[in-house]
Amino acid sequence: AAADPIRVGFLTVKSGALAAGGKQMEDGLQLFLKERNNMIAGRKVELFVADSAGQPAITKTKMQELVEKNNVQVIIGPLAAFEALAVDDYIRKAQIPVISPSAAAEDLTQRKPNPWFVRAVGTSAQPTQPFGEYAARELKYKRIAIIGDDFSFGHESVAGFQRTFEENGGKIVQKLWSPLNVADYGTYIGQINPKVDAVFVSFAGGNGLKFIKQYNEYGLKGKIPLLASMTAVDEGILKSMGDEALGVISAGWYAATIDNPANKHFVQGMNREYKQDPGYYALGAYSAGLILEQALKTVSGKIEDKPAFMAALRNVQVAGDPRGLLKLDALGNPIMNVYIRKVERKDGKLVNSIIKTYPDVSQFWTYSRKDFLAAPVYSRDNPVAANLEK
Amino acid sequence: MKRALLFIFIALLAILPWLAGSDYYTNLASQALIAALFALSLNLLVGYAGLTSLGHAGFLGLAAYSSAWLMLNLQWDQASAAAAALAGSTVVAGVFGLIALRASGIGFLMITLALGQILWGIAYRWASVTGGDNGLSGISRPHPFGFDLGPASHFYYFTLLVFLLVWAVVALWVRSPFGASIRGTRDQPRRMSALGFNVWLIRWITFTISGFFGAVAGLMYVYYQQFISPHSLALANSAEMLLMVIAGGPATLAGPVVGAALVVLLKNIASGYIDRWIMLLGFVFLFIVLFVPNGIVPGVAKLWQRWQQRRRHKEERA
Amino acid sequence: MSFWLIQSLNSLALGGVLFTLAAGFSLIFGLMRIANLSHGAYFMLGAYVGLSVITHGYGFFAALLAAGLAVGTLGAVVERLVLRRLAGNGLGQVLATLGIAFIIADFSLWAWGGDPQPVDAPAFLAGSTRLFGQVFPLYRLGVLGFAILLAISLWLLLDKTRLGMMIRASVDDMQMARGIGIPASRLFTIVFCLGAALAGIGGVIAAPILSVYPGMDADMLPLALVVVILGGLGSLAGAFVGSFVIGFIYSFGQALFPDLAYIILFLPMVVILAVRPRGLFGRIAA
Amino acid sequence: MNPVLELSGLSKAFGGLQVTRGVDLRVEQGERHLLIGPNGAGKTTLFNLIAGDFRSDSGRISLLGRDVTRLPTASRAQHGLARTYQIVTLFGKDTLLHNVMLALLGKSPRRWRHWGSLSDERTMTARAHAVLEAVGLGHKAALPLQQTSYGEKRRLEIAMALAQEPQVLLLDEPLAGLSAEERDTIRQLLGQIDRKITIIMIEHDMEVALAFADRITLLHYGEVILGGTREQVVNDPRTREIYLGH
Amino acid sequence: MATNLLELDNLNAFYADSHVLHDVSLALAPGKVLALLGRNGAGKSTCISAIAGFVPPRSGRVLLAGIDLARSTPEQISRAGIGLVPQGRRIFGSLSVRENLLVASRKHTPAGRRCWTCDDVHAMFPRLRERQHQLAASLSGGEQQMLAIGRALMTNPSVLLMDEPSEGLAPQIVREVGDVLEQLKSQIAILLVEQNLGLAMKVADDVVLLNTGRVVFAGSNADFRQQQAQLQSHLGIT
Ligand SMILES: Nc1ncnc2c1ncn2[C@@H]1O[C@H](COP(=O)(O)OP(=O)(O)OP(=O)(O)O)[C@@H](O)[C@H]1O
Ligand SMILES: Nc1ncnc2c1ncn2[C@@H]1O[C@H](COP(=O)(O)OP(=O)(O)OP(=O)(O)O)[C@@H](O)[C@H]1O
Ligand SMILES: [Mg+2]
Ligand SMILES: [Mg+2]
Repeated sequence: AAADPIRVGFLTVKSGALAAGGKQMEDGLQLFLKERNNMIAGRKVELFVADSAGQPAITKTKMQELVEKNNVQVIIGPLAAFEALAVDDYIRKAQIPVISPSAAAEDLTQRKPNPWFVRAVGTSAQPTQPFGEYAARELKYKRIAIIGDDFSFGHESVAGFQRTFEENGGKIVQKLWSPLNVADYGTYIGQINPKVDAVFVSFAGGNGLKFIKQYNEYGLKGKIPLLASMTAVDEGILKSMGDEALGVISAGWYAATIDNPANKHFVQGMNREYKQDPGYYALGAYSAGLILEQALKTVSGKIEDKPAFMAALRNVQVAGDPRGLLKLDALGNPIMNVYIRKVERKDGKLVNSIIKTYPDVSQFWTYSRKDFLAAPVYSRDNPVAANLEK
Repeated sequence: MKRALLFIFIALLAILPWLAGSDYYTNLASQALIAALFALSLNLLVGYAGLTSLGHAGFLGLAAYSSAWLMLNLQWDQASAAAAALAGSTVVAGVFGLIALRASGIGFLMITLALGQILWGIAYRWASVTGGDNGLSGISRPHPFGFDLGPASHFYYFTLLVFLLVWAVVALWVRSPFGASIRGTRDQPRRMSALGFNVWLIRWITFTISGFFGAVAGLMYVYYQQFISPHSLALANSAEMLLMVIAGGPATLAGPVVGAALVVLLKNIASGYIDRWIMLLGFVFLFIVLFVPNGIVPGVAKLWQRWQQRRRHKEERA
Repeated sequence: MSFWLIQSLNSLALGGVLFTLAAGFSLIFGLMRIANLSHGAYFMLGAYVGLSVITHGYGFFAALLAAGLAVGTLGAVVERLVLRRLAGNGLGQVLATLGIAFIIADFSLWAWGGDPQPVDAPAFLAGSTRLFGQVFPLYRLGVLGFAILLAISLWLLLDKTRLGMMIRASVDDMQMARGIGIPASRLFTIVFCLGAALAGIGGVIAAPILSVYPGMDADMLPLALVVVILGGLGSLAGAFVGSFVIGFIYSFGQALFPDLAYIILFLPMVVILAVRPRGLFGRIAA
Repeated sequence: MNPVLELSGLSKAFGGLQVTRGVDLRVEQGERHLLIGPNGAGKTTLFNLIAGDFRSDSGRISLLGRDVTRLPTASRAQHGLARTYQIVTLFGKDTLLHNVMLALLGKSPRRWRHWGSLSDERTMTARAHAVLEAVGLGHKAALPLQQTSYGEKRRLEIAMALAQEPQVLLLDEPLAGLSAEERDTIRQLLGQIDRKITIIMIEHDMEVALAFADRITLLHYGEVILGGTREQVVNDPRTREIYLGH
Repeated sequence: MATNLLELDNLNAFYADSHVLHDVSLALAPGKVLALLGRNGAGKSTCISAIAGFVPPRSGRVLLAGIDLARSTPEQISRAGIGLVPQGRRIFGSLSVRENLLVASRKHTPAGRRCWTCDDVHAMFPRLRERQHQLAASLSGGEQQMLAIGRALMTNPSVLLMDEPSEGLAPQIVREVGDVLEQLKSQIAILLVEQNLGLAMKVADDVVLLNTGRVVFAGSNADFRQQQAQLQSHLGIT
């Protein structure tokens, strides 16, 4: 009945190495609920929070707990791509609608789409595809060296960048992969080919912080410009960085500096409640809330009508998303603006200022969906880097 | 006494899905049994042979990845994939044994740790085969004799069957003359060779068999999760298996089972109620080691004995 | 040319970091035969304590002192209350020290949050210098210097005092050691406290390079183990040389064999231990 | 008669320290051979070389007509060699019976059996009880080793070696630390051992040892100084000078 | 009373519930050797352990120069001047021979006690000098025994407790140990537990005989010889 609360599961990470992102996600979602007084589409929300510790096996148990024990009707989560993949089968079997606030693995909405799964954030390569073009056409770089985290997110985001950069006449002359838990980037910085126009880095978590600091210490800052993936200079860690990050150019579907009323409201809220600018994770969770709200409004709050709710979810259009207009493509992935951003200091704090906007970018960029999906998924060696120099 | 306990325990396990009430608890029980399988297999090494291994999750990975890969990429059927995975993992265990048994004590621990890390690194890095950190998903559960393992209770009974089988085999094996010699090599390796035992060979066989049972557990793990990624092979996972054995009571048959149940339940249930559940787990381990330093099962058995003695004393006096 | 030079410098610096990490572990393991699996956690805790001291404006050296004191005290308490009762119970020690590692890791997450945090080098070592035409961070040279200093002081402490001897005697036979007048019980506490304090100080020293983040403990513990085992059990010299051997293997291995980056530490270790179970310099069979 | 044990040119060094120097030794079947020498002369080391605990640097060991120089310890035991240790090396947590059972199992192909139970091995259990009885420990068979006295442990050492029905038995100071009474027990025990078994013994208690030995070898700094019948060696001035000291 | 250096007064000691020493009393004067005899398991080692503080006595007093040490820790007892050569040697196996001696050595010793050095010990047991850099665990049994004696001397004791020092020693060395005891006894008092009756009788001034934890004889060497026939059963000689 409509009087019953809507039961929402939230699968996040509160312990272990990924807890920082989990906390930001929780902040974003809590802000969303607070702004609405815990009411969506006229119904109260009962939130069940579960901690997966960033371990796939626990993710699955927690998912089961949410579905089988807490009887949730929709789930927001999980955080990491491998967590989402670990519960992929279960989501299908349990037929539970899931809105992903963070997991960016390409295939989740490409070659292995899941009818019960939609995404509030983009794919790993969604922002780097325009970025590669930008680097070649606007920045006029010809030769670029790449360093990335040696895991799927790194591989995919680098692949997108490499593909469009080389298609626009650039050359990737060096590609280095550093292990996620690398003790020290000195080894990698020492290998950078000095005869490049720029270095593109793709890091997640705290690695961007470490790398950019050491890049400066080894005297490369100011000599070779640094381009970065969205997460390497995300607002979530930018707050911990110093001047060494100034001038880093990156591409992402969000920046706390986006100038629209919805985002101003969001950023103010985050600063009021949690004393920080939102970044990747907070935005993802907040936006997942918006998507849920929009879909519920479409079905007048009747989440119990699962087919109708799922249909509404997959056709959702959010006008008031902090990123601007947001809609989902047929595979459940957002079509949204991608922003080219530059780290600057404003009012004493580091921010990502927007220097260019690519409107309505899809996960397939300018390629045809059919051709895109026919090719194998982006990876460490795909597309092949044909211009490497040794 | 022991027999009665065992009987009650098995009876409880048999009716557990009815007691559980929801699939969630049945699934938890399946997970605890699978963890117990790992702990049982590791206990052969740690408890009976006195060789502390920090690489046991490697066998989980070997079995899980190879069966998953064979099914997903070569479209092998379940049974052949399982057989091949077990055979392959056992062979690798044999080879690892050759390397690791060059040392004993902390050296053995380090070599097994390193071997485990190497398997982890391969799983992580050889993405074309293993899917990298995204892992392999879409793995189906087998249909032994047409029995559908999809529903939670079905899978639970299947797991229980495998568990009881392995447990019985292990129980018989450690009682056997060979089992006696394994314990001998743990306590006095030098004397054992002087008595005519081939200490190295005994250890190697134990290592290989432990690897085999680890692979059995690995298969059950991947059937349950229907997913495998490098996280399952991580050092933390090997350490967790070791902690189960030590907390429950090494070189006992019940210890690893108790330890596994404890850790699985704490991890999955306590984490629903408190945020700082890892800290709680840490305190539970500390508590165990302080009050029953040889593990829960031996500790409780000792308390029980003492209590019995005291009762008898009282009766005598009365 | 410059590749070899810069990587050699990197290797040396990394070796320095590794020795500050491993020294305390080696001390405790070498003398007390306890494989202290909470060492990584002590290291991280030290780094966090240091971070707090620095953010409160007290400077790097105050941070070193505070971390040493705080973690050292914790070590002493742990030894008195827990490890003392587990003498000779190797498996019990594994359980206890891992349990403590869990507690510290989760406590740190609660107390300092999950964000990775940078730590600035002290002002006089900030910035870079030119070495043979290469820009190289000054702080790393500082760490190398510190490692050497640390090695010398530990060597003096253990060799010129009878501390090391007395501890080893106590480990061999605690009761007998007391019977010839060695205050074994107090010494154990002191050594464990010292080892823990070294871990805490090491954490602060390494923080400007590694930064502080949850999971640092789990990343660092295997490195400490690798260094100490490869260098040779119970040998401070082994730990020292082991640190630099690992530093070189790690730096050059990752650069020259990028495909093996994840296993570059463990492959040589397996080979070395399989051929020489007591490690490069070990006196005692592992 | 063929020697059951023959050492030729056996040498062993630890680091720079030459502990065994070109030892030649022949022991005939059934012989009671006593090995004497000052502390640190290399007697125990020689036992370790014969038993296979150490590998010799050079020289040859032949046991019952077979070259065992390169064989591992266990194979030598299978070949008919048994020993006791100078420092008690037993299974402390197990019962005396289990200790002996392990000794029996070591010589039985059943040690490779992965099923059944050791305690169900009736013949073996009976044998073990008999052996314990023979050394006067029958009534303590079920006692955990930790709860027995030093003298009992020493007797058990011998019992385990005897249980293996060796052809050559090496005894390293079986009497050390025993009170007069227990010495007597062990002396009688040794006297009862079947003459088919060859025994080599290291012992400093001359009273018992001399009565026991047929032939004696005197070691000094790892070298055989002198070997011969009991009378020859006892009466040799070098024995007095190096070993007895009077 | 004050003439006795070490005095046990109605000592009772237990292992858990089993009562091993029953009201044991004995007295040891400076410059004397007291032989403590008895068969295996009579409680000799327990008596030594009780004095050394390993097995704290449940009642009774252990007086060293009039000061009660019965409630002191082993390290306090050692520092008060009691040296120990334990049964089974118990040398520190992972230390070198030299370290075994150094680790026991004292810088500060109350006046009146002799200050032993490694050289003194080497002079007594030349074998130890030859082996000084070797790990003690790899010493031969007899060498370990010498080391245990040397180590005890390095603590500069005024009373030396020796638990079967001749075990495992070659006859020649046993004789030498006898000589050493004669030498030492002019400087310190010695409580000697021995199975080797010959050695004990050669050096002892007084004899105490234990049986199942009770003193069954206490008297001078001469008295003991006289009554030896009656005492045989307590010695385990049949
Ligand atoms: N592993 C080793 N390393 C170095 N030296 C050793 C080792 N083992 C034995 N030695 C030395 O070799 C010599 C011979 O030792 P061994 O134990 O054979 O003497 P032994 O004749 O049995 O003496 P005892 O009668 O005292 O038992 C001793 O001096 C000893 O110190
Ligand atoms: N740690 C112990 N725990 C329990 N009982 C013990 C312990 N040590 C010795 N005993 C018992 O105490 C009694 C006295 O033992 P103790 O070692 O003092 O005898 P001893 O006279 O030194 O004999 P020996 O000549 O064999 O050395 C024995 O009955 C022995 O079994
Ligand atoms: Mg010997
Ligand atoms: Mg005794």
